[in-house]
Amino acid sequence: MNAAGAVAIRILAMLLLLLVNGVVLIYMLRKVLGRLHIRIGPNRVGPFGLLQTTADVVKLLTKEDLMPESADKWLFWIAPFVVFVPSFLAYLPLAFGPDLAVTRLDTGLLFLLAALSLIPLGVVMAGWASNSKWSLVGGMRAAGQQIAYEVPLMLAVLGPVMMAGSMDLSRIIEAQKNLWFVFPQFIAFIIYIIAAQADTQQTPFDMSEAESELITGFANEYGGMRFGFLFLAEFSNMFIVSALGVSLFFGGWYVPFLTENPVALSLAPLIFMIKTYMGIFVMMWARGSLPRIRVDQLLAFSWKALIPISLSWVVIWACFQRLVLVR
Amino acid sequence: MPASAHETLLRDAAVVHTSETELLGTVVRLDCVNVRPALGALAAGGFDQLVDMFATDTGEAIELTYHLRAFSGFETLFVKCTVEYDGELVSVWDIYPAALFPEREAAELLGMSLTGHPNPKRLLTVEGTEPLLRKSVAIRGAQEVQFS
Amino acid sequence: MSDVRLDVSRQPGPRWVLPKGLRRVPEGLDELATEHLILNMGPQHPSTHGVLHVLLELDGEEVQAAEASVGYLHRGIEKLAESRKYHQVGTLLDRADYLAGLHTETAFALAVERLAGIEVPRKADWIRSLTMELCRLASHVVWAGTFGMDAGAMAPFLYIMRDREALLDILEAITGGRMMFNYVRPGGVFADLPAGVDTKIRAFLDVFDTYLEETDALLGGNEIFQARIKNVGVISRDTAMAFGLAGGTMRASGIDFDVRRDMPYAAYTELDFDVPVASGGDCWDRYVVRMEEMRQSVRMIRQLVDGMPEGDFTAKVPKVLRPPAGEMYAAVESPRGELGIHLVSDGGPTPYRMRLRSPAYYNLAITDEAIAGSLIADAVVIIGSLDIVLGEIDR
Amino acid sequence: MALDKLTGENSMVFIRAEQLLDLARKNSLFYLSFGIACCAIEGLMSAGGPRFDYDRFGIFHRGSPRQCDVMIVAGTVNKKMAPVVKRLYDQMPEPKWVIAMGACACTGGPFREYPNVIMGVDQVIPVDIFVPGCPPRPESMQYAFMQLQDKIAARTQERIDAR
Repeated sequence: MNAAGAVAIRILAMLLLLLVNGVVLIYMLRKVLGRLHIRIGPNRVGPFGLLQTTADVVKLLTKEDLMPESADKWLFWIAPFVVFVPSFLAYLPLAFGPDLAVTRLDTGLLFLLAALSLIPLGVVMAGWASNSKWSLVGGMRAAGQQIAYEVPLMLAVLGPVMMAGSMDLSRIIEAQKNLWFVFPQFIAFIIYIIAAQADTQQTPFDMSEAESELITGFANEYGGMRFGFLFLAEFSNMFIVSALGVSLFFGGWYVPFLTENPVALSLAPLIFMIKTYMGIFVMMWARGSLPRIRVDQLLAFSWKALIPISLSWVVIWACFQRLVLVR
Repeated sequence: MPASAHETLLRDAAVVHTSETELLGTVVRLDCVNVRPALGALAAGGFDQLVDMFATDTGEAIELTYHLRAFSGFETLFVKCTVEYDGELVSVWDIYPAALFPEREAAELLGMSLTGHPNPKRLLTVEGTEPLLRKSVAIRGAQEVQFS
Repeated sequence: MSDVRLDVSRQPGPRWVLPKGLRRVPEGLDELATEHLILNMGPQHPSTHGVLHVLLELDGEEVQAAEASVGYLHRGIEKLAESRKYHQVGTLLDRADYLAGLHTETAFALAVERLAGIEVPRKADWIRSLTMELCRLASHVVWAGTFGMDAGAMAPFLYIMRDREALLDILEAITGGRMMFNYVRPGGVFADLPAGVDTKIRAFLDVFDTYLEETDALLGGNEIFQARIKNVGVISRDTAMAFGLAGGTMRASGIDFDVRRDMPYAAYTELDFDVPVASGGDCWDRYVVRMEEMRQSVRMIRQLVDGMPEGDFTAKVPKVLRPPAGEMYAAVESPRGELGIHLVSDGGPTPYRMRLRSPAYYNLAITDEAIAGSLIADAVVIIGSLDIVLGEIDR
Repeated sequence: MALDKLTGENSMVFIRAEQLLDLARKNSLFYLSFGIACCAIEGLMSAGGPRFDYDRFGIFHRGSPRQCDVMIVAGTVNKKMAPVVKRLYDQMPEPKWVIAMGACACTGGPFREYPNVIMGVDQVIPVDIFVPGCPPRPESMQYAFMQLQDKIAARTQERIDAR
């Protein structure tokens, strides 16, 4: 098989992973929220309600495709894809195993962050194109929030990058063979959690969606499968944030004390996925219990607390590494 | 606050009124042109709160009731005045802002014109609704309900 | 933010001129031609607690002016009461304040009894107080849950729904209905307490104590929630007084008034309870006051169950009541505040005029004062903190 | 056999496919979180709460009418509200269903005599399921949703029978 074919298969596999992930995560969210809220969650459609999300997706696909008359047609049409495609692109450099990634980029991390930063563009487009005031407020919030949290996110990932000496995600994971970066880089990890969730509009930072304030925010005028895409992108972002966190701080596919074990290594993708899903569970937990922060508090927190802390952490760690570790 | 404090207040403000004690409590009756000076004097004299304001169709005219309360001693006072049908309801919102909503409601549901109010729109119903609380406006009868 | 706080004495400020906002261009910025955004919040909005419609004038995210528009649920309770016999009015009143129907019923029953001179047996008074306090709990937990939901917290809402179901079970055992009770009639109550309900209530209260603290910890113990509601929507004492606020909203602004204590009715003279009062007047104070009210309710329910007297549950009342001509005002402390019934009788079998003084109606009038100057997110929280029920606002 | 029974909308393949899609539709009914009056507490809040839990059936609430399949009219509709209800209904994408919950939405209920109240929401928008009660208990709403599911499933069955 030629190289192009291999790449195509890999990309298709990744697309499949994204879709399956979305379906599974929505089911998981409803079940986890159900348990957190002393309910049961879906259990009627298929065994244990497993087919619930499938039914949802099929239903959304067959809904009427509405476009508001006064909407900016072209932008309205393209916005869900502008949200969805970067989210898919961000899957590409993820390393699921020692040699298992769609593409192994030397600057994989940079590519991933660049892709992530495109998502709010689509959100702003959706908000603007809908010609609804609620959507517009949602879109504008997304823009402001993204500008504020892009910087701490970049600075937070610098710590692991400095330790690994590479921006290749596989290398970063390999560098954590003996020590997960979460221990030396604990401050960076905390900053990462907050910044990454805020950057991808996850609860409790889902300012652009804010159900109790803006109804569904930027997605207000979207119905049918366009809404499905926006929804899917949200869950795919959740996966990316968690997967990136696992790669940067929790040793990727490595299990502690079993780093050389061939069985553990052969199960690398599985371990990676389990860790990622544990991260997602924590995010859902927060989603189920925390109130939402107010938008001005959110921005103030970034500019006044998060950026100074992350900046000084980078300086401190750089000095420490240069002067103490690498002599 | 002594029980007859309102008498003193109203006399000082030179408001013509009659005051009597009924089952309801102390009721002050006055002319509708005197409502603003009377309420102004009462508000300045310690009747802190307008508990309620509403209108009743008596069959001949519309009776406005202002229910006042003084929190020192929990003194209650009912100020009543009569307005003609389609008459003029003079707003007292600058004396008691609490009257902002009930005045709009009274004006639309009993068919009065509201003057001196900063936002004299309808409150509860849409344009063109008849004054529903008037006795002359009938509710739907059994026939109408049954066969609609 | 600080200029929002009202320095209101008796003199009307420019802020009170409704709808002073809703002007398109802010003064002094003509050459920039910036426009204010007029946003319709409601009638279909998850956080307006029904069908409230608030017109927001926005400058960016900051609310410049707000105008509450009601009437989407106006269904003529006052008018229809004029064609109902005295025993039938309760049916309508249940649907006025649908979260706490018993309070509205009791207010009407009190007005009729005082007008007709009916002596109510002591046990009926106690049963009324007991059911009303249970009903207050059921209403307050919904408020706590929806308030949390306004701030974005989902979990407390579902937790309080569990407690509410338990409360409704008890109320259903006593009255026969989950929400529309029609239980308190002029002269007493409709039926005696069922056997064994006291053990049921005691068992519930024991669990509810922990549940209440849990809800309080989830909401009030959460730093995000505190940051959201502290110093938001400040209503000064004078403003509260001038706008005729009621209940928890009024007590949070420092006015120490509770109908149960100051104009006693039912069994409240014989009960031992405190009236929580705060002075700040912000959303946090309203939260604290209502949470404390729930604890006091629990305390009262314990006393009521323990000291339930023996005797008749209703006085002898004719089938068709004809109170003498006259007027009467009776008030109860509903979960939202002073709920009064002003009854005008002409001696006939139906009321001549019935006026429902609804507390949420007056609380809602403060919207513009409290919201102007805050953010959209605050506006949602402030409306939530006022604890409005559209049924009794529109009547 | 006429040609239109083999191809086009009345062909067996088409109807069977539609049947499959209806299976998905009936199991994923998103309702508009739009409570008008008292019924909203029972039909939307209690029924979505821990004891009754709509989510088990795949019934979930959405705030925006664009993403909804079912509209529960939970309460009295008056003349001021009717245009809003109509507009919200129009904003929902097809296929859509309406449940009139409670006596007020069915007929005007206890308030039907008041001239400002509309006697039943069916005078404004088409209604699929009427739920009596004032207010109906959450169990009745669950039953209403089951009836709605049956109704959705019956559509294709009727077409098969009509062939």
